[in-house]
Amino acid sequence: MIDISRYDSTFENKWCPGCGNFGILQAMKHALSSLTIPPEKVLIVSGIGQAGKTPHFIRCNMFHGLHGRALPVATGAKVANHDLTVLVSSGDGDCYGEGGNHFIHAIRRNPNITLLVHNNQVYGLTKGQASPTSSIGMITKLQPHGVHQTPFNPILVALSLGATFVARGFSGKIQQLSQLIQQGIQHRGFSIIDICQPCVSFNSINTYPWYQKRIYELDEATHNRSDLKHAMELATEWEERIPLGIIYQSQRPAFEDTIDALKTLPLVKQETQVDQLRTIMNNEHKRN
Amino acid sequence: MIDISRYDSTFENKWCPGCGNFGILQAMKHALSSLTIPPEKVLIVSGIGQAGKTPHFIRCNMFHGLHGRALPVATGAKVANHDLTVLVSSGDGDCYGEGGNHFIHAIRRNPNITLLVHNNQVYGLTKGQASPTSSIGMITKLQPHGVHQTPFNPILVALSLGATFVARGFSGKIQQLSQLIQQGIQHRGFSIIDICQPCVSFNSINTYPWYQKRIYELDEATHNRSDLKHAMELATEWEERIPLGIIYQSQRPAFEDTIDALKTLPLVKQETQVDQLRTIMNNEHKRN
Amino acid sequence: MGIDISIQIGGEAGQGIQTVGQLLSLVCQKAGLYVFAINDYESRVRGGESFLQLRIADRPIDAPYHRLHLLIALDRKAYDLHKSELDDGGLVMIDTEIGVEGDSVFTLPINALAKQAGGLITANTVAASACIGLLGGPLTLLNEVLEDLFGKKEKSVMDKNLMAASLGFKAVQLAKFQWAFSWQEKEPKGIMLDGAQSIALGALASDCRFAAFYPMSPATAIMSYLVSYGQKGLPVVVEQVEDEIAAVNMAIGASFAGVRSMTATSGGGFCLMTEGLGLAAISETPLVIVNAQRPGPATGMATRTAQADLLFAIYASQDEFPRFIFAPGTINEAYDTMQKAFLLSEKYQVPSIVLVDHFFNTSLYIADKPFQVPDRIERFYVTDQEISNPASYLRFQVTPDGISPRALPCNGDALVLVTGNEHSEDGHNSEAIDVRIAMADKRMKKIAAMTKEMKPPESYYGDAEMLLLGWGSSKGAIREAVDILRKYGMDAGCLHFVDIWPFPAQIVADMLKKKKRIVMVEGNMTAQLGRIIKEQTGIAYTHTLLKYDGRPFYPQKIVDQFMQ
Amino acid sequence: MGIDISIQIGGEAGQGIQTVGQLLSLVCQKAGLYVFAINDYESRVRGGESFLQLRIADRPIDAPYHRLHLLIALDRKAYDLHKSELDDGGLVMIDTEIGVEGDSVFTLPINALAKQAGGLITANTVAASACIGLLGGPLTLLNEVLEDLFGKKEKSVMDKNLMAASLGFKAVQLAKFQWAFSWQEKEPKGIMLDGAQSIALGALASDCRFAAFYPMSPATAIMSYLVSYGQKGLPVVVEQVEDEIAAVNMAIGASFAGVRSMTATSGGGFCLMTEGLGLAAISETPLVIVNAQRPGPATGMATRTAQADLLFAIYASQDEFPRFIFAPGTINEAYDTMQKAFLLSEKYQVPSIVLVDHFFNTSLYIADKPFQVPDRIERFYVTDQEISNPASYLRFQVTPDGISPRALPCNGDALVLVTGNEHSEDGHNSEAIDVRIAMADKRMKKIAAMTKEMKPPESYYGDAEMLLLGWGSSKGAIREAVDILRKYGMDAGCLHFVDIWPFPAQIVADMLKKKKRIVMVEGNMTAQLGRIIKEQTGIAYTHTLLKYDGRPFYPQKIVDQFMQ
Ligand SMILES: Cc1ncc(C[n+]2csc(CCOP(=O)(O)OP(=O)(O)O)c2C)c(N)n1
Ligand SMILES: Cc1ncc(C[n+]2csc(CCOP(=O)(O)OP(=O)(O)O)c2C)c(N)n1
Ligand code: SF4
Ligand code: SF4
Ligand SMILES: [Mg+2]
Ligand SMILES: [Mg+2]
Repeated sequence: MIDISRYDSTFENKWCPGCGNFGILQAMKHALSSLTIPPEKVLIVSGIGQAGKTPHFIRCNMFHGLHGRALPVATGAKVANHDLTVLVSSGDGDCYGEGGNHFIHAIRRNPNITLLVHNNQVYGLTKGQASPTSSIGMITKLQPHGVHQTPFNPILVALSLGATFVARGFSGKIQQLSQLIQQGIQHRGFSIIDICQPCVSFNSINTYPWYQKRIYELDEATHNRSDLKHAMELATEWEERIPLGIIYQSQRPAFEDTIDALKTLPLVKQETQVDQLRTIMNNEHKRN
Repeated sequence: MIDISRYDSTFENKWCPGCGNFGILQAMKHALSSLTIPPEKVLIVSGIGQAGKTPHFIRCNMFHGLHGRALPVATGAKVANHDLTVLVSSGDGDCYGEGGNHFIHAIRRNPNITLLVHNNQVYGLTKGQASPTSSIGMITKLQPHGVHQTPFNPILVALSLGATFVARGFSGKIQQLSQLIQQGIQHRGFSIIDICQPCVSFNSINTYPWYQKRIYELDEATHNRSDLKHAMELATEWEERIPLGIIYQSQRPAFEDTIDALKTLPLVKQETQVDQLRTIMNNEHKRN
Repeated sequence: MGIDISIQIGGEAGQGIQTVGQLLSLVCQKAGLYVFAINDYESRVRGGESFLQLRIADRPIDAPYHRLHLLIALDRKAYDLHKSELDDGGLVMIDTEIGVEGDSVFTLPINALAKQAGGLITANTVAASACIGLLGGPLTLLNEVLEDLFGKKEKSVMDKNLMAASLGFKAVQLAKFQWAFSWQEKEPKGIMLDGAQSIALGALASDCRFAAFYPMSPATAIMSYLVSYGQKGLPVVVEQVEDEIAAVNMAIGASFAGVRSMTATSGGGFCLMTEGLGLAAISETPLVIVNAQRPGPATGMATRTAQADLLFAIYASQDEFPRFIFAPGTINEAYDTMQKAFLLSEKYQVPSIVLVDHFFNTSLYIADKPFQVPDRIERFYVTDQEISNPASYLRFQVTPDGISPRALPCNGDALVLVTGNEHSEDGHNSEAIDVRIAMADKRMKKIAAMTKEMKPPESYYGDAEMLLLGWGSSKGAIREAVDILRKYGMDAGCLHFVDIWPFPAQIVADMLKKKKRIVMVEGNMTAQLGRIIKEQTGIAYTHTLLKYDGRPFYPQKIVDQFMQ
Repeated sequence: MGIDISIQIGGEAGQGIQTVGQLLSLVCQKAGLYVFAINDYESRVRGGESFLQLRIADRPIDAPYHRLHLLIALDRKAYDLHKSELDDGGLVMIDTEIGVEGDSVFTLPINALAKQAGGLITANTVAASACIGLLGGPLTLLNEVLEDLFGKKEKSVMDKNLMAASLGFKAVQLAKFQWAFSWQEKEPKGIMLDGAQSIALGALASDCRFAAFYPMSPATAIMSYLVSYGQKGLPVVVEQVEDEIAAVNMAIGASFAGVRSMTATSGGGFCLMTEGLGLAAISETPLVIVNAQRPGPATGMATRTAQADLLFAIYASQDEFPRFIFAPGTINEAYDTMQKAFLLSEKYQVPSIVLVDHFFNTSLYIADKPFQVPDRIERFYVTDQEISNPASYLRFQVTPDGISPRALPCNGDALVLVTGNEHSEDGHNSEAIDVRIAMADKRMKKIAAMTKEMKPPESYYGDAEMLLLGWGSSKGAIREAVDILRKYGMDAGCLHFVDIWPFPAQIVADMLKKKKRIVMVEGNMTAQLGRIIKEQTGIAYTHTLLKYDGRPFYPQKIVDQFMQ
């Protein structure tokens, strides 16, 4: 356990008072401190959005990149140095909208990264447009007739793509969320934590009380995490009940584990193979 | 029934002899002729790849656009003129790789378009790299250790996104494929037909015999298309048995049906609202 | 010198800056004054420091003022941050509760008066009314504005606001403000809009029927206006899509099928559209892209302004093709330019890019000309009747001017074949040498006629020996700087570019010949327009006056820099 | 005049063009001759018309020849298409079965001989061997090459091929070929590689450890080589990803974490990377992007060549930032340039873009210098020991030269904070005016030192009164054109640019002063380099010699156009 204040950033927090993001931030700090991963071993990668600002507010290494593109950056960093604990802070627009393609393929690739999606079902930073997870009928300035598109179900989609760790948290349940983040970090492979996060400024549907009425925690004792079919059923719960916890977990080689060159030291720590390079160049001479 | 030769293109076909694409082409012509949709009412949109060349080889309107971007083009064209029957010819790389994000969101948007994915589980035109649907272990020049990523399961992903018409065809079963295309066109909403298509030049795993051994047709009489759970089970069949047919179908408003401005004539046929525009400009004066 | 007063309202995001600004500007507009306002805020939703600077004058103004005559500080921070910007004799109006004192501080129990009027919510009305009072304005006009805004709501709302207005007004009766002036009853000078709105209205007046977008500041507001005007019975569909790549391709699809289409974005989104730009070009599909610039690189500063994407816009996308690039400087120009962009894009079957910026989109202007709607929209496509043999229609027929008659799909017997690959006249892919050359030549051939469509830069004292050159949103500031310089006795003038590409090289060369000083005034670090001029005309600018701090140009600051 | 022979093998894709070409070029290389080959094929997998043109000479050559001395027609179509390109006295070698007759036709029962040797599969060996025979070459060398290629396979394979070689050789014993020459035993002049390979080797010699890519012609081959060399025990990871956006961002992520990283693509893919390019720039993360150009716009011609993305590369991405742009002209230059691109990208913490093209990537060259591997790779980051106080490490510290000491994450106590937004020295977002100006200035300040790193254009008879100017892959053709022009008695020379951006303006201006004719020889329609020179130096080119048909430059054709 590391003193949690070591993760405190001195940078001014810019979220709205009451925003669900504060709970997520707290859970992240708690999880890292519980796992005793010091700030310098952690890299938080994010895209653009309110969620994307997260790494400014927690003291770790940070790469705050482009809107929608956190996952490729995170994957590249992890390949280069797998000693890093890599977390990704993304928004529902960032991860399922602009970054949808990377979400799909990161799941297929299964890098050893933990993805936290701050899912407030709205575009927060750009002031309230519908996001891929907005409910049908949600009215915004840009969607005055209400949203018509079927909401993106990240849990179900992740399962359908063969994700190895799929969980849901709630920013109002910091303790449980911290547990999920810890288990996500410990999972060898890509861990996805979709987090219900009330946006007090732009989402008047999915509010704290709305969630409080619906959420329930999966019983760790009875819930069989490796049952994909059941997980898919749980994934469809939403309007009435919202399950929290690790919905599904399985094992297959993480991306880094499939790469020969990473079997020993992290890529960044390996020696330059000058002799090997010379051999290659000379062989080219001989081959010819 | 329109004479099928009316769909014949005089442009030289550039596919390899024996390519599965020929069967798909034949099925498309057959389907259009059976539904008596004349060439001038049809628009075929495609991306880049061998599949993307399809509209050159069938006499209809054609928009052969960018790699991965056929679906947005098709959606735009359909919104502009919903009198057009819009088909999309795409490849597995085109649709699930480069174009993955559009695939996801087209499903959510549900435009009245029929998508044919020529799924040869390889990048054909660029000469044999792995595609998102390549089997684990498939060896290529660029994947000499074999593919490690979990193959993209288009049927399951489509179902998890709320797709309203999900089918699988086989380019070797032209008659059935034509039926699927016809039903896809008649379906009001986004119809997805993933087509098993042998690539004789670059895919030595998923060959005609490989498919022949595994495919079976869903029994139209007994298969309940509206059973999503069952559909999801069918979607996971692959290595042993591969179901062909309409795996799932449901109804919700098509994209165009949710738009007030499209209730009457196609957008392109409507009059310019000069008076209305003047009123708006004058109101601005008054409002101020 | 007439009336020229700058009033700044500063405070946290969410404190009511906009409301005070709106009340004041509407009153002034009603009084027949010119108003101009800029909005300054951080990329966050709550908190931070924002301000609105309202400038009021009796002559057209399109630029902010570098000093403040009145600062309405809604919190202490606003006072601390901006007090140094006060002009001699300027006042700070601030709530007594905040406890600031000083010579130029005018305290007022704003919140207390608001409570008296019926609730804290009316504090903005108190502040606005006090401000009108200080300016010597009539309370009646404010009451009218309140009536316009709240007339349709519950009566109590209206009553409280009227009460607040009256209390605020009375509270300053004895106060003295050096810039108070006598208000005359005049007609409004024109409608009051922000830049984004003028772009949206221009698009609608072009009969734009489809817009696809992905939200991005400062472009989203354009789409927001399109959506709300679209509700008023217009045949226009606006769709928010998954990313900018979808946006540009969807717009191309709709345009291909025959409706005028557009998208709007900012830098990063424009990057993602560059491949689509090339697709529009080779498929010769009309397309209008609005790039609302903000500082970069990458995400840069999301709520700040810049003019640094000009060269990128000119050269974006692989290989070469003709395109139009416009950069309007006022809302009337923007309204007209959008129509020109749509018209020419369709006439020449090339993409049009309209460059605006954060400053332009978010500033409030008075339109000095009414927004006219044409009786008829000229369209540029052919029907079967106009094609000699629809069965053998060639979408990319080689013609003397490079423009091929464009048929629409599903509009007759002619089949329309289009590809993003190089192609022969019939639209099928072709890699043949002669075909490639013919098609490349055909596309580039359009440039000659396109160049003739380009309006020369607008000259203001263009005969002067020293010229300031600018483009886009800095127009108002540069012209005003010229006025000041001339008052100082300098022989200065300016040229302002709206129609930038294809570059009207000959005309510009003539206008620049034998100038003593050519000063590029641009919102970037490398004088992008200056570099184009050099490359296109061989004439080198002599000085630069560049700004890349994310903030707009101020006339007097241009002058001061110029004098150095 | 020495040896200079062009041999073209034409036929359908899949007919063995590559094999014949490979056998011939290996034999010639072994004989100490220079060889150069271009590959011409359609964007399809089977069928269509392809050819390989092999040029053999006794002096270095890096360009194809405009006429054919020997045409090996593998089918009738190849004969019909190319017979007109035969030089006076040139021969067509064609299978008797095809039934073509004529003066310059030399028929040979290729397939029959192959069957005799043991199977149709040896037809390519028959053809190659006959060709060697016609050229007066020794059969022994071909046998050696066959041994190199098939020595490790079943003995029967080898035997059949040796037999085929002998049959083919005998069959032409009596034939006369005007360009036959006497072969001397010499050492190979150097290794034989295609352009893509030299790029890959250059990357590896730079200790590039991560490459992410999405397949796109003609860039894929680079990745293909990286993958196969990577297998040989190098610490390099090459990942095929979902799209080009992922590719560039993944490379940035890996580079941020400390390994040298790259990606390679072509036009459309480069478009999709432009946003990432800006991210690398503002986050000051080293990054190498290879853009292997092909004709556009959009998909254009996937298997053809062009040099039309130069201006796009210079101005790609919103706002302004320094970048390096290189365009090597030979494989030795490419090998060296990749190392320079990596080194400077890391040294200055700016992106490097390397422009090659289809012609370069797919052509076969002889390297005239060996590929040296440095003893040590110079790296440019700091560790805790070198930072005075790691706890307060500032990633974007403002320094006199604009380069901030770069620490790596997870490499000590220093935390590394990076963002694609504008930021203060500590890496946190900032929108403050002074911070913005300081950071923008800091980035741009690097340009001065970067410019000094730029090698001047290579001059070849640079004192001549007429200069041809080019960049990238046309180097060989232009130099050869100069040779021819000089033989014609003209005072011609050339300058070839590899290091293009930041533009070494002063040096170039000096080199171009008082030239009578400055002729831009470029693979585009608007003389992009010429326009840069004009903008940067004020010196205007006088003529252009532009090619945009998707095919490479031929020296004699440059000369012919020049003479007009
Ligand atoms: C390429 C690009 N497109 C658009 C934007 C504008 N943008 C910034 S944040 C954002 C969406 C934010 O929504 P979400 O990801 O849900 O995050 P939240 O703010 O809700 O946490 C958008 C569209 C951008 N920065 N870059
Ligand atoms: C932006 C972009 N990236 C890459 C390419 C190169 N490219 C052309 S086709 C293709 C993949 C083809 O695979 P698939 O979509 O499965 O179609 P197939 O050829 O197998 O039918 C690729 C990567 C391109 N044209 N554009
Ligand atoms: S806008 Fe919503 S998501 Fe963003 S900080 Fe405010 S409450 Fe949080
Ligand atoms: S490469 Fe494969 S997919 Fe392409 S045409 Fe040939 S067989 Fe068909
Ligand atoms: Mg969100
Ligand atoms: Mg494929």
